[in-house]
Amino acid sequence: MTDTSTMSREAGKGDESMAGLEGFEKDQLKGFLKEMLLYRRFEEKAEEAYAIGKIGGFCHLHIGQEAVALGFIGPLRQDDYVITAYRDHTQALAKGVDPNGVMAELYGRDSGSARGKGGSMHIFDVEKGFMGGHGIVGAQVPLAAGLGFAIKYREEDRVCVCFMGDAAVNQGAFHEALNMAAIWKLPVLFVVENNEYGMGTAFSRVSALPVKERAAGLGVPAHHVNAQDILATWTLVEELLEKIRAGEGPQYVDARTYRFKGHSMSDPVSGTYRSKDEVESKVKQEDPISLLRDRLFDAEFLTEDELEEMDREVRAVVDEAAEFAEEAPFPAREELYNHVYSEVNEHGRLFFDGRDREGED
Amino acid sequence: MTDTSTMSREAGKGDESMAGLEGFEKDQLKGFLKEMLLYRRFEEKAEEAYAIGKIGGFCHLHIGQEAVALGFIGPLRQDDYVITAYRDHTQALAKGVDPNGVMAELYGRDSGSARGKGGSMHIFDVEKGFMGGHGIVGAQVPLAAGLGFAIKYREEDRVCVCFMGDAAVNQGAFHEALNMAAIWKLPVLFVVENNEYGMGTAFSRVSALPVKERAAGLGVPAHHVNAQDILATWTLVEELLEKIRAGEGPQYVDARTYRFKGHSMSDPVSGTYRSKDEVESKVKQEDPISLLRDRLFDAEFLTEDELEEMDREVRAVVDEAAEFAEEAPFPAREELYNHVYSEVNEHGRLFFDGRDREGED
Amino acid sequence: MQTITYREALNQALDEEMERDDTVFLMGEEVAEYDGAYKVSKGLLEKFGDRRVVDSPIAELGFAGLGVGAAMGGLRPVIEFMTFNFSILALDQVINSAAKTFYMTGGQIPVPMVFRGPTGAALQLSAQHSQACETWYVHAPGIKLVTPGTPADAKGLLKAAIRDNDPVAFMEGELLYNVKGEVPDVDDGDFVIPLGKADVKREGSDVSIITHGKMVHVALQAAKKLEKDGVDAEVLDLRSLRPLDVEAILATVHKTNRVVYLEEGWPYAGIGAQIAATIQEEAFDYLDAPILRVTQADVPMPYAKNLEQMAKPDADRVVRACNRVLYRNGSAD
Amino acid sequence: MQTITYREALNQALDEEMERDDTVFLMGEEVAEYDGAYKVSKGLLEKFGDRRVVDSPIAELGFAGLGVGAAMGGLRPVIEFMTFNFSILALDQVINSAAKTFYMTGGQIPVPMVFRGPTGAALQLSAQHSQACETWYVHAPGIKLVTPGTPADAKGLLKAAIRDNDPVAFMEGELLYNVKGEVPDVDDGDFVIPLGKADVKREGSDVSIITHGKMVHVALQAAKKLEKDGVDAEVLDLRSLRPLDVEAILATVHKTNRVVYLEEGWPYAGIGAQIAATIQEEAFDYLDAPILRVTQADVPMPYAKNLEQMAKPDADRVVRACNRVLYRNGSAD
Ligand SMILES: Cc1ncc(C[n+]2csc(CCOP(=O)(O)OP(=O)(O)O)c2C)c(N)n1
Ligand SMILES: Cc1ncc(C[n+]2csc(CCOP(=O)(O)OP(=O)(O)O)c2C)c(N)n1
Ligand SMILES: [Mg+2]
Ligand SMILES: [Mg+2]
Repeated sequence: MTDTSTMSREAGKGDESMAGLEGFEKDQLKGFLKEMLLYRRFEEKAEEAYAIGKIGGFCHLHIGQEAVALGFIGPLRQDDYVITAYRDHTQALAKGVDPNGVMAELYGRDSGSARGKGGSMHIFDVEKGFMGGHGIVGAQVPLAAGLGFAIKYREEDRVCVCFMGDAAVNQGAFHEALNMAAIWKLPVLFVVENNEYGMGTAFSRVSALPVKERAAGLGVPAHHVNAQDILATWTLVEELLEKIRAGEGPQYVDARTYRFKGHSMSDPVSGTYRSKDEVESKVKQEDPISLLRDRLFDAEFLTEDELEEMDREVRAVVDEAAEFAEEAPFPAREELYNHVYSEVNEHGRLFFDGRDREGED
Repeated sequence: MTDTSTMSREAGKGDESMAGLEGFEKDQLKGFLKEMLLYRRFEEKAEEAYAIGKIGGFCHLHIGQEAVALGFIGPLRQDDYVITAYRDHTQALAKGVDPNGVMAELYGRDSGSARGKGGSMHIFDVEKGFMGGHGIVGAQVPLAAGLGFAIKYREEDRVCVCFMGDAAVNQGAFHEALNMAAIWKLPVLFVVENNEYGMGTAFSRVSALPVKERAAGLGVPAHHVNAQDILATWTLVEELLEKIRAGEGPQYVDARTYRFKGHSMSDPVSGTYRSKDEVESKVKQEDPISLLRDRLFDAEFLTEDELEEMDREVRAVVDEAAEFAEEAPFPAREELYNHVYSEVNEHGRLFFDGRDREGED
Repeated sequence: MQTITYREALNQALDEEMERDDTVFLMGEEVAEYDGAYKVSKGLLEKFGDRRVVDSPIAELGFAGLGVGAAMGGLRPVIEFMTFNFSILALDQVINSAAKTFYMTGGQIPVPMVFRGPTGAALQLSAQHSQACETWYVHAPGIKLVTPGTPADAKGLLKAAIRDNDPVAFMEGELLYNVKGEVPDVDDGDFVIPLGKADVKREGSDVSIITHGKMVHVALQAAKKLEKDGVDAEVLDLRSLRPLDVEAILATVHKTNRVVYLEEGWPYAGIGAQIAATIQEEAFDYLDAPILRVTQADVPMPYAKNLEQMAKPDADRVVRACNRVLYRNGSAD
Repeated sequence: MQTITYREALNQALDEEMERDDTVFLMGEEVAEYDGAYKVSKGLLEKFGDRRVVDSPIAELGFAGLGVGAAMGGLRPVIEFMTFNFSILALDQVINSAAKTFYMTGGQIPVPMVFRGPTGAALQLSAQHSQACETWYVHAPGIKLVTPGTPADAKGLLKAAIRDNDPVAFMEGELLYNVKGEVPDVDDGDFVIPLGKADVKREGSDVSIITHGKMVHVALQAAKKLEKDGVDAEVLDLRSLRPLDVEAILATVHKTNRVVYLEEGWPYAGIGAQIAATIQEEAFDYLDAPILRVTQADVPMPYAKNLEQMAKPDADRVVRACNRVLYRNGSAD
C-alpha cells in the first residue's frame, strides 16, 4: 500500500513553485488531491479485499490513472453521462457514485450499485449518469454514441464522456461509432486512457500509428494530453466540454497515462511484458497524486499535516465502504430471475429452464 | 444497350492527341479497349438475361466502372489474388475467369464457376486466383488481409488486390483489417471503388471526410485516382504493385468512379437518390470506354472499322457465354448436400434435417 | 377492417407509434431518403423529418449499439436491419448490451427498443443472404423475439413491441411484404396484440402443425392439401417465440396428440428443437407419435433455382411429415 | 501414459501439429509474448517464432476473418479467442465466411481452420464473460464443433481438428485448464481422436446422463451420488456436437430408456433441446420418461457468488432430474 510520505517526491520538483497552478483556486487544488487520494485508497482497499477472497472474478484497478478519472469527470455536470470499460471503479467515484455502493458491488451484495449482479466490471448508477462498466472491449463506444444521440435528440446541452483503453481503438466498434458521432455531430467526448498496454500487448505492437492519429480518418478533432498532470487535463477538458456543449460535435483525446498495477489481479505488475525498471520509474516520476502533491507543497498550498489529515479522511471513507460492503446482505434467491425482463408476461413463458415447474427454486 | 457509335464522344476530345498515351503500346491500348468492351457487353447480356428471368436473385452490374476492373487487375500476375464484394462479374473476367463459367454461374447451372451454388454475388475461381464474390459489405476486407498473410507467410512476392465499395469503409471490418495489414506489412492493395453511393446513400452523407482520408488513422499509404481513366489507373497500379512486391506493405486507393446503372436490378437508374441529369452527364462525360476510345481515335490508333470489329468479337464471346449457360445442366439433386463438408464423417452425423432417414431426397 | 399489405401494416404501426410517442425513432440503412430498402418506412421521413427517421452508414454493430445506448438514455429506438442476415455483425451489441443490461444494472437501466427487418430466405439470394436468424436471437435470455406471419399480426405486434420495455427482435419476411390481409381500421382504436399469445390459424383435430412467421402460409397450404385427404390439421402460429405461449402449445397437443413443427431455419438447435423438447417434457403422455420437424435442408442456401427449391421447406414436405406422425400413407406429391 | 493437465494437453497438441505441418500457425490476443491469457500456448513463440505464433490486436472480427482468408489461401490457422464470449463479435466471419465458403464456391475452396478458446462460465465473471457459446456455433451447417472435457480428449481432438479440412470450433473450459488426467505419452505415437465419436465415460444401466465439455465432470459427480442411492447412471460424453454420434446416443437410450441432458448453457434452443428432439424422433418407443434438461438458469450470469451458484447447473440438480425420470424420490441435497 502506498504511503503518502513515501510516495515519490522526485517528479514535479523544481523552483517553478506556482507554475501551472494559475487559473485554479487553492481549495480546488487541494480538493483535487483529496479526491485522487480517495480513488487510490479505494483501489488499495479493493486489492486487499480481493486478496482475502471478499471480491471475486476479475478486478481491474485504476491505480496510476487517477488523474484521468478526475480530469475528465470532475468538470462535468451531474446530468452529463459517463461510460467506460471494465476498469471502472474510480470513474464511478468521480461521477459521484456512493463509495459504499461501489464497494458493495465488488463484494457482490444486494446493496451494491448494481444490486450485486454486475460486479467489478459493471458498476452502474443511472441517477448519477454513470452508465457502466462494460466488459467487451470497445463495446461501450457505440453505446456512448447512442447516449450522445439521445442528448441531441432531446436538444439538451449535456455531454457524454466515453472512456476506452488504448487497445480498444483497434476494434471495429470504435471506427463505426466515431464515424457516426462525426457525421451527426454527437455531443461525445471520446477519451482513450492510453496506458500503453492492452493486457500484455504494447500499443506499438498492434498499431502502426500513435493513439492520437486513430481518429484522423474519421473527422473527429483529436487532442493529446499528459493525463498524469491533472491540471493540464482539467484545463483541456473544460475547453472541449465548452465546444461540445456549443454543438460543435465530438472530440477525441489521447490521454497518456500509465497503469501501476497488473492488468487485473492475476497479472503480475511487471516482469513479463514490461520491465520492473519501467514500472518503477513510472511510479516514481509519473504518479499523478505525487505530482500534484509536490506542486502544492512547492506553492505552499499544502502542509504535511494537511496531507495526513486528508489521507485519514479518505481512508475513513474507504474503511466505511468496506465495512458497509461486509455487512451488506447477499442478494435474495428471488433475485436470480428478477430484472431479466422488466415485467412478467401475462400470456407466454419467458424462462425455459424448467425450474419453476420443479418447484425447487 | 449501348452502341459503340452512340457512346458519347464529348469527353477526351481535344488536340492533345497522344497526350497521356506515352508509356503504352498501341496494341496494348487497343487491348484495353477491347477488354473493357467485353465487360460492358457481358453486363449488358446479364441485364437482358435477368429481364427475361434467366438470372435470379440479386444482380449488381459493373457498367461504368470497367476501368476499375481492368486497371487494378490487368497489371496482375495470374498467381496474384483478387477478392471483391457482390458486384463481381467483370473483376472475374479481368482475372481471367472463363466468361462461360461466369455466365453459367449467373444462370445457376452446374457448369458455373461455382457449380451454380454461389450465383451472381459469389463468383469464384481458385485456379485464376479469383477469391470471390462476397455478400456481406466489408467482410472481404479481413479475408484479403488473410490472403496477404498467407502470401507473406510463404515468403512469396504475390499480391492480393481487395476491392470494396465506398460504403464498405464505414464497416468495422475495414478498420480492423487495414490496421492488421499495416502492422504486419501485408502485401494487399486495398481499392475503394468509389462510385459515390452505397445503394441510395451518397457517401458524403455517411462520412465526414472523403474516402481517401479513411486510411489516415491506420498507417496505410493512401492514393487517389480518377478510375474512369484506365491509363492513369493502370500507371498508378503498376507503381503500387512494385512497392508491395518489394515488401513495403499495404497500399490504399480511393478509386473515383461511377455506377451507370441502378444498385441492383430492382433499383432504378436515377430519380430517387440521384438525378437523371447527374447520371446522364456522368455517362456522357465519364464513360471509361468512350474516354479511351476517343483518345485512341484522336491518336489515330483506332479506326471506326476496327472498333466495330472489336465489338463484334466481344459480342460473340458474350453470346457464346449466354448460349453455354443456357445449355448447361442444372445441378443434380445430390449437389444439395455436396460441399457442405469436405468429407463424410465415419462416426457422427453431420446433417440434421432428417431427410436422409425419410428416404425421400 | 381494411385490406392492406404486410408492408403497409408495418408502416402504419411505425407511423402510429411515432405519432403517439416522440421518443420513438427509426434508424437503419436506407430507411429515410430511400423509404427503406423494402419500402416499409415509406413516407415516414417526409412526415417526421430526419431527426426521427435516420439513414445510417453501413455499420450494423455500430448503429445497433447506438440504438442500445439511445435506449439506455431514455429513447425508444427502432433499429432496422436491412435484413437480419447482416445483423450477425451486430450480435454482440444485441446480446451483450441490449439483452444483458437490465440485469447487469440490477434493474436500473431498461433497454426498450426494437430490432426489426426481414429474416429467412427470399428468392435465389444465395448462402449469405438467406438465413433465418431466430436461433441466434432467442437463445439468450433478456431479449424477446416476435415473428408475425400476417398483416394484422405485423401491425398489432409491432405496436406492442415498440411499447415493450425490453429489447425485442422483430423478424419479418421479405416474401411477406406484399401479402395482403385484413387489419382493423386505423380509427377502430388502438390495435395492439400482446406479446406471448399464440394464434390458432386453423382449427383441426387430427394433427397439429406448429409454426411461426412466414411458414404460417405454408402450414395453411399443407392443411388444405391434408383436408382433401381427409386429415383435419390444426395450425398453431406461435407469433412470438419469447415469450412463448406454452399453454397454447400444450392445448393443441392435448387435442391432437401429434405434432409437426415447421420452420424456415436450420434444424440443429432450431426453434423446432426447443418446441419438441418442451412438448415431450410437458406432455409426454399425450404424444401418440414423435414430434417431427420440417426445416430448411441442413445446408447453406444454394443459389441454383432447383437446389434452392429443394432446400426450402414446403407444403408437400409438411404433408408427408403429418402423414408420418399419423402413421398413414398419404398422397402428397 | 503421462499425467498432465488439460492445458498441457492442448499445448502438446498445438506443438506437435505445428511441428508436423508448417502451414499451421496460431494467432490471437496474447498468444505469443504472454504465452496465452491462460498459458495454453506456453513456449510456442520461443519454439516456433513470431511467424507462426502471432499476437493480434483486439479485433475479433478482423483476426477471425484474417484466419479464414489465410485458410482460403492454403494455410491451417488456429485462431484463439481469449474466450468465446468475445467471439460473438466475429460470428459473421465464422458463419458467413468460414462455414459457407466451401459450399458457395462449389467445393473449390476449403477452409481448414480451428477457432479455439474457453467457452462457458468460470468464477464470478458476470454476465458478459460467462456465456456458453455452443448454440451459436452449431446451428449453421458448414462448421464443426468439438467440446473436449478431459486432457486426453483435449489433445486427441485438437490434433484431429487441426487436421480436419473443414472449419472447426473447438471449445475448451477455463475451469478445465488445471484438470489433470492420463494422456498417451508423446512418443506413444500419433494420438488422434477422430471427430464424431462419443465416449461412454461411465457405464450404467438405469439412466443416461448425456453431456459435453466441462459438464462431464459434473455428470460423473452426479453418477457417484446416484450410485450411493442405488442408481446406476451411464454418462455419455458427446465430445463433438457436430459431427454428432447419434448412434451412441441411441445406444444408451436403448439401454436405459431414460435420459437427462446436462449442459452449461441456456436452455432455449440449446444443445439439450436438439438432443431431446432427436431422441424422441428416433427412439420414441424406447423412452420410459420424458428427457429432462439440466442447464444454466435462463438468466444472464449474475456476479454475486450465491446467485452464480444458483444459476449454474450442478450435480444435485442432475441427481434430482435423474430421480424424476426414474419416477423416484431421491435423496439428493
Ligand atoms: C472483445 C474483447 N476481447 C478481449 C477481451 C479480453 N480483454 C479484457 S481487457 C483487455 C485489454 C484491454 O486493454 P485496453 O483497452 O488498453 O484497456 P486497459 O486494460 O489498459 O485499461 C482484453 C484483451 C475483452 N474483454 N473483450
Ligand atoms: C453488412 C451488410 N449490410 C448491408 C448490406 C446490403 N447492401 C448490399 S450492397 C449495399 C451498398 C454497398 O455500397 P458500396 O459499398 O458503396 O458498394 P457499391 O454497391 O456501390 O458497389 C448494401 C447496403 C449487405 N450486403 N451487407
Ligand atoms: Mg491499455
Ligand atoms: Mg458505392
